[in-house]
Amino acid sequence: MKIRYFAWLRERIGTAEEERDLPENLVTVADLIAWLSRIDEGYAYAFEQPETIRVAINQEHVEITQPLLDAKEIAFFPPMTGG
Amino acid sequence: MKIRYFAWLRERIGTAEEERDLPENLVTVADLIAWLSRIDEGYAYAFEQPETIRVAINQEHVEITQPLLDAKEIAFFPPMTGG
Amino acid sequence: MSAFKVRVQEENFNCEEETKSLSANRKDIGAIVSFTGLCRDENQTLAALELEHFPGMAEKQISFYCQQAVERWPLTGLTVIHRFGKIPAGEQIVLVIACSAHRRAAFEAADFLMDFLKTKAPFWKKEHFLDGQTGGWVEAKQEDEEDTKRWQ
Amino acid sequence: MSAFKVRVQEENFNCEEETKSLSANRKDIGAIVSFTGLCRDENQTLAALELEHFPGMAEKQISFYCQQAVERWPLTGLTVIHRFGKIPAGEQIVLVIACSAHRRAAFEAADFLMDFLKTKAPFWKKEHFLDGQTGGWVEAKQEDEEDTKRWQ
Repeated sequence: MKIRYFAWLRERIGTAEEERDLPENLVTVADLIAWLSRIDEGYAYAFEQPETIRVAINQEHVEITQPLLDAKEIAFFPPMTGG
Repeated sequence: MKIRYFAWLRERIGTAEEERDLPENLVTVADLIAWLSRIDEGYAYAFEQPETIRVAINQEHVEITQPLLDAKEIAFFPPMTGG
Repeated sequence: MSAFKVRVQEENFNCEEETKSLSANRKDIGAIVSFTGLCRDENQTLAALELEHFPGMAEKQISFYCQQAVERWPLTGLTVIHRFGKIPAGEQIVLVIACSAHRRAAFEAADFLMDFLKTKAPFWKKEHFLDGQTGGWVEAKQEDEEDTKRWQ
Repeated sequence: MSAFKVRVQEENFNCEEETKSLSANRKDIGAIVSFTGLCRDENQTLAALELEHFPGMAEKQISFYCQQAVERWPLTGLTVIHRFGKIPAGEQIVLVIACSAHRRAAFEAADFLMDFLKTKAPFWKKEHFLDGQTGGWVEAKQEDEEDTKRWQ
């Protein structure tokens, strides 16, 4: 799965995007966040407050409880500050 | 007193402004309207519905019940349609 | 800020120029809201609107409401231009530009001014039709009167 | 109307040109409301904001809210331009232009779009200071979140 990071998530993790094979037991976005957080300190730091993270699957906003299903691309970012 | 008329009041009365000596018994704007309405049919037509007339004394909006006192200039016009 | 610019004029105006004169070389403006009112002709019958105004009182009334706006909202710039005379369909009639650090103040001030220009500025509009006929005077709308009550 | 124009771009924009492209040769527009958002620096410390965005999703999100606006208000024109990249203090970031026969629709549509751009368009702003230091990421404001609830 393609995983993208923006703003301070990108900075903390140290990459803008990556391709990862996910273990089959990851059901929801929250499961993926928990799994990523175990990779290293950068990920743990980026995801330390999951309630501040916004998520988009295939460029659509989703909740953290959303099932991953066969999502092609998931993106993590802080609350948006457009305009 | 200088009396000014705008828009359809001006058209009905046939003049944009005039100077008139007012009889001393005219106390309020309403008295002046009643007095003007007796001059001729144009004035009567212009003032036939006093509730639709707006009034300014010395360029300030006033109510029809306002005393004339020593007003230098009074203006009559329809509801405004600026903007 | 307590300054604002009010112009009542026959000639057309340029929104871009007016905006630049408010915002050039400044960094304290976060939001610029501009309102342009045009001479509208939906039925393809109108040639022009003739705007009659009360010179002197028009400037005074507009300035009065500008003063209210700058006291009510933290504005960093405010310009109001209102034209008079014969204005062909499609042309500009009125311009309000409100600048502020924050968007809400700029939106509200421009909105407020337009409501009061509609009902309190001494202008009257007469219709001139394409067939050469002169129409009536545009009537004041109750809806516009209601809109001004939003600001009480 | 169901058409609108959305652009997400690095280069600057010209409000006057965009307005003309919506209103030239038309007589059915009575009101044009334009909102310009600028890179603001009140403390004289900011050199620029660096706007990061999510390409593709940014256009999709803005278009989604434009579609909501044209369904909700009788608009005769709508343009939204949002810049990304490094934008020096005092420069333009975002433009919304809403045209309608009536002023209320134009004001509300522009106001609505700005509220949703603030909270739903995938852009993030990083501060670059005059002393060469990089600041933090601008935090989302609860106030902006509240503003979006006005439209429910």
